[in-house]
Amino acid sequence: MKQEKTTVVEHHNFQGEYRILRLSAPQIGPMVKPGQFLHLLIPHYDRSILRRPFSIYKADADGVSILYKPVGRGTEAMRILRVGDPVDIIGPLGNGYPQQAEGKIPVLVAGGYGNAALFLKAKELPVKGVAFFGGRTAQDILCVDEFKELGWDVRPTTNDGSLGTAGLVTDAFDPWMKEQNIESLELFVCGPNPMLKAMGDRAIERGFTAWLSMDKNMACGVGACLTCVIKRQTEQGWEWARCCKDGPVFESREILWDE
Amino acid sequence: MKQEKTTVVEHHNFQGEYRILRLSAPQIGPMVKPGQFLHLLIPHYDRSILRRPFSIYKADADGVSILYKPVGRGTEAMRILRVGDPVDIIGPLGNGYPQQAEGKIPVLVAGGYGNAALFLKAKELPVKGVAFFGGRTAQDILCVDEFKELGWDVRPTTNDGSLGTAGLVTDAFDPWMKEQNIESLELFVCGPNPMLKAMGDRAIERGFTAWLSMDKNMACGVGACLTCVIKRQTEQGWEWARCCKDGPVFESREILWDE
Amino acid sequence: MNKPNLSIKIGSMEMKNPVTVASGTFGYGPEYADLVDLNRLGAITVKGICPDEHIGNQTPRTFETRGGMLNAIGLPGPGAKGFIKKYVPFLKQFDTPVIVNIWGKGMDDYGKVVELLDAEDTVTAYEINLSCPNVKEGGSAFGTETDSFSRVIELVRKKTQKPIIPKLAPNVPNIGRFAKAAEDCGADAISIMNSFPAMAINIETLQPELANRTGGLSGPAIKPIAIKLVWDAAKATKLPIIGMGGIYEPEDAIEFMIAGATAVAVGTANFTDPSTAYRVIDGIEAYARRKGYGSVSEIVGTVKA
Amino acid sequence: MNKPNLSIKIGSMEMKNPVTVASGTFGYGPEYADLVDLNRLGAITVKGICPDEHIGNQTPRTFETRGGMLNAIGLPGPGAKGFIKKYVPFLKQFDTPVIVNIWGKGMDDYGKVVELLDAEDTVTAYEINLSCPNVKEGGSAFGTETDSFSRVIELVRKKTQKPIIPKLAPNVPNIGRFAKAAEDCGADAISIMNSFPAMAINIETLQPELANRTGGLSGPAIKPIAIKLVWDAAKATKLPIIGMGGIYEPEDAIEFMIAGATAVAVGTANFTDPSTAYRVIDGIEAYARRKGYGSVSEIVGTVKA
Ligand SMILES: Cc1cc2nc3c(=O)[nH]c(=O)nc-3n(C[C@H](O)[C@H](O)[C@H](O)COP(=O)(O)OP(=O)(O)OC[C@H]3O[C@@H](n4cnc5c(N)ncnc54)[C@H](O)[C@@H]3O)c2cc1C
Ligand SMILES: Cc1cc2nc3c(=O)[nH]c(=O)nc-3n(C[C@H](O)[C@H](O)[C@H](O)COP(=O)(O)OP(=O)(O)OC[C@H]3O[C@@H](n4cnc5c(N)ncnc54)[C@H](O)[C@@H]3O)c2cc1C
Ligand SMILES: Cc1cc2nc3c(=O)[nH]c(=O)nc-3n(C[C@H](O)[C@H](O)[C@H](O)COP(=O)(O)O)c2cc1C
Ligand SMILES: Cc1cc2nc3c(=O)[nH]c(=O)nc-3n(C[C@H](O)[C@H](O)[C@H](O)COP(=O)(O)O)c2cc1C
Ligand code: FES
Ligand code: FES
Repeated sequence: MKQEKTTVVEHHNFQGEYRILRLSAPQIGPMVKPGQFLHLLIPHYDRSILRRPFSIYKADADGVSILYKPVGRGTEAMRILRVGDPVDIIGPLGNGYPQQAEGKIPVLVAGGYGNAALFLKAKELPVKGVAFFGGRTAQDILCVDEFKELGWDVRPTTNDGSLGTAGLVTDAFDPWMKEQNIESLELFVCGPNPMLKAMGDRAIERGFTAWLSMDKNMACGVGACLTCVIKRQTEQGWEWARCCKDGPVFESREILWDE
Repeated sequence: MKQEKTTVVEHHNFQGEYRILRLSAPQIGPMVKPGQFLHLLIPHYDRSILRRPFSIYKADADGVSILYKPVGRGTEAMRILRVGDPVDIIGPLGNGYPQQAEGKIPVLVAGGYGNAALFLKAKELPVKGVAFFGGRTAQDILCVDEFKELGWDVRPTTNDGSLGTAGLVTDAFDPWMKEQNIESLELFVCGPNPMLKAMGDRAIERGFTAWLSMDKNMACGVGACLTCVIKRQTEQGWEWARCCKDGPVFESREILWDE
Repeated sequence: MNKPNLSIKIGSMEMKNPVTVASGTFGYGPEYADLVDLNRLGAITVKGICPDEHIGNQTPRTFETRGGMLNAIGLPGPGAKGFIKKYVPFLKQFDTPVIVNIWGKGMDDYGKVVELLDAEDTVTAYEINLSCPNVKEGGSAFGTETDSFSRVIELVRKKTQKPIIPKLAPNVPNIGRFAKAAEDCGADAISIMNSFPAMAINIETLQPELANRTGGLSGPAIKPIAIKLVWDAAKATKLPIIGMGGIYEPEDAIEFMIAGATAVAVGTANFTDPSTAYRVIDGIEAYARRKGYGSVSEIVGTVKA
Repeated sequence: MNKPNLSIKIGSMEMKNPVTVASGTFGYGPEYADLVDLNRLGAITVKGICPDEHIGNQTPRTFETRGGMLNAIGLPGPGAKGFIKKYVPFLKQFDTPVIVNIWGKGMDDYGKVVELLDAEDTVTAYEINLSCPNVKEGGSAFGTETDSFSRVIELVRKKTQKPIIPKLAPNVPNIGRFAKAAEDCGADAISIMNSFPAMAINIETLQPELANRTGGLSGPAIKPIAIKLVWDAAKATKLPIIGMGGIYEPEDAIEFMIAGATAVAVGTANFTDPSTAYRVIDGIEAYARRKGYGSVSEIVGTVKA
């Protein structure tokens, strides 16, 4: 974990409402593991108190990239960042996805920025399996060609049917799942909460492994403030686990979902 | 007085540390009288609570220009304004300089942004007299050529002697004053407080008229909050006068200087 | 959909919409009249008035802070008679109730100023300033002890039939007690909150940034404090509450109403953007319409807490 | 010019510089250790500890506001024994005093937690949290009434020889009274201020933004309030004050010291920029040097007011 006071290298529209932001990060870049995130502050335009967490989409020796969608004050302020503008990042943060277990068949399931969050994992995994990507429209499904190039069998679903199966990710996943050797599946999931829960439920029910990247609002990002806690099952009941430090990736069985 | 939510038309270095900012202002532009000011807010980058006052340097049917120097948080934030960026202005504000009295000989005395504040008056005055401009170095004396072009006899003074007389404005003004028909002089002054006071004292002592544009921190800019008050002499003693509404221009005899 | 009913009542005072301006941030009316149509406001609240002319504090009187500002104006003003002479003729022109914010150097002044003003029809209601952080006598001292707080309200109650609206001090651990006391003493509503006692020091001159040394903090910085105070007070009293403290956007005003405020006041935001009151009025209406409310008063106290 | 002496003393606790971190914003030490060298801090103040393990509040626990943030973490923690087991071995490694922030669900808990911790050499001092706005029992209730406030301090005083530092509640009209009471009860210093009781409501869901409904406001928004409280308290007591509330820049910390704080704590700013404490330490040193002071303690209380 490092803090870098750095600058914007690239910033433009990516697809739909998503934008790509590349930052110089000679210290953080080389340390990144798939599934980790950055905690970002715009010292210049925005006068936010809190950083904002973003999954690391790409990382190399010189820098890191994120894909983000403007949804509120902080991300709107990011919109006007220009090349050379100062940015302050802490990273890489979180545990990231674990190494794939021996003999398992990897499956990716993602929605929204989850596609970006899974990209490094998709690249790293030695075996390329099937990738289920969900979104509202074709515009919301990111990086399909990139995943295909890596050798993934991409199965998109869109609510409006503008790409792939019409419906939710589960509408594509469920029929496919039935034909598999269930126990050998190992899911890497990143997306909105209902998607995480749907996949987690199936994992528990059917007996496969599912690594879920949890999205919780954060303050410190390093485990100090106890903002981002979720309930983790223990033998006695549950305990708080910090998404920023103990996660964001948890195995489906660890999570006690609140009603 | 109007409020215009408008945009930046031009913004660049002017001279020394001063920058020129031109704003579209089809409502305010045509209303401007010399010596009035704008109250400016940057809604975008800066998250200031209070507007900042700036003298109107130029004004026409389409817009207004100001000359400003970054000295603090607000003016530093202005630095990054780009063409097309949103700006919110209220203006024209204040009383401005009065019409010249019959038969008087106009004299301009200015320092810093005072040169900009006097420019419209210098243009409007039917008779062009002498203009005393003071600054630390040649860099700090703005718009000399422009005033010359209008027909003013510009007499610069600089602390370091890099332009005109070495010393303070008074070092050029005092010897000159001795040779004049004192009562016929009418001074239009805008500059730092010590300059205003020096000219005011001479006006009272020697019996000429001096219009002083007072610089006081402001909040509302329209006379509502009573932040910007100075003591104005009355028959019974003094009363508060608001620089933003009752000023910023006062005749030297009106002002009760605090020790 | 139908236009929701925007009007509300504070005691006998009818406001065409729930939005007024906060005392001291809008002068006496004429100052912003070029920019704001006073007929569009729910009410005009003028700067604090005491019986006699008052000089206020020395300068500097305001200072900008992060997300807020400090003020220690010190309640300069023309006094009751001066107000009647200088500003009532102007204020008469509008079809908008006028809330006069009153204060006193001592207990008696509160009665006196009402006596001097009460015959004026233009004066619709009184906001009793029991919480100015910037005057030595009166103000805050009355607002942080329930005894003197109650006595002032009782005194004013005796002098007028018009609505009286004590303005509560924010620097107390239990605002509910004051809200209840106001109700018990016959107030028609309460205002929450005044600016919060605060200070800034210039580290080069070692001098406070305000001539008065301390001042009152206002603006967006204090909004979360004000929301809590309104919520607390609303649980303690049935009186309508005029909520204020950092209202900049319609959403802020709506938040106050949801917390329990019947009306709201736009204060410091007038300095930042004089069109704030318009935006707030329109935004409250749009919200009520979107929620399918017949009246904006349906927003009041809807917090699920 | 000579390097000014940076060290200060809080009771018997020696700090190599006047800068600590605010309880709850820096975890128990290890969390920021990758980014901040704990040996450079004047002291490490850890998150609030009560005798037993505590679960704290539900989520959401924090919410960003203009110039500040709300928190209602609710003091989750491992309890005294858990703290000793999990964190003391780590904290031992550093040459930096450790201030343990303690709290209790009832009066007795304050004594109990000290009993459990006092044998640990690593525990240098206690900050007594009498002002947490986010727990139902204890916390704030003790901090806004002088009686219970005094009793807690007296109780803790009996249990330990180590410095005890009551942390005062900001939502009182007269903090001087609490400062004086702390002194009278044998405290070694006081901390000012805890986060301020506040609230935010989501206008779409009508639900408070925090699961706990209300929370504490911290960050730059409250700095002017904190400066005033420190200034007021410094006039009422000779005890050293640890000042905090919105310190983001060295200038902020210096302002607290000029107002009367002997030491300062960096809180919310750790979240924004973990290098804040470094910048603050360096900035205080540079200021003292520029002013020609032999020691940073010469800054303390220099306000001309
Ligand atoms: C580990 C992690 C990784 C993330 N990676 C990415 C990424 O790669 N790309 C991306 O675009 N976003 C990502 N996010 C979400 C991103 O952090 C939020 O969109 C951002 O914080 C919103 O900030 P804001 O100021 O614009 O919105 P705010 O003004 O804070 O909020 C605007 C709206 O967004 C909601 N919101 C705020 N924060 C979150 C959140 N964390 N999750 C869900 N809703 C939220 C609010 O409830 C509100 O409705 C990630 C979040 C986490 C926790
Ligand atoms: C009627 C009027 C006309 C003005 N015209 C111009 C102009 O044409 N061009 C121009 O560059 N400036 C002008 N000023 C000054 C300008 O308003 C200030 O420089 C500006 O407000 C500073 O804002 P800031 O946020 O950058 O500084 P702040 O952070 O507010 O202050 C930075 C420093 O500047 C000082 N300062 C702040 N405001 C003033 C002020 N009003 N006068 C003197 N010192 C101040 C502060 O004490 C501090 O030392 C005018 C001021 C007035 C009252
Ligand atoms: C410059 C200024 C002057 C004020 N004068 C008064 C006053 O005369 N009487 C009063 O009761 N409140 C006065 N206040 C307090 C406001 O009415 C209001 O309660 C407070 O500013 C909080 O609202 P805001 O954050 O929207 O400004 C004043 C506030 C400011 C900023
Ligand atoms: C997330 C968070 C958790 C906190 N936890 C504690 C705590 O456990 N004990 C305590 O005394 N104060 C706690 N505080 C209050 C801070 O220590 C500090 O008093 C307050 O935040 C003001 O300082 P700041 O504005 O610099 O943050 C907490 C504050 C925050 C923001
Ligand atoms: S965000 Fe602070 S503990 Fe996770
Ligand atoms: S700035 Fe408000 S009265 Fe002049």
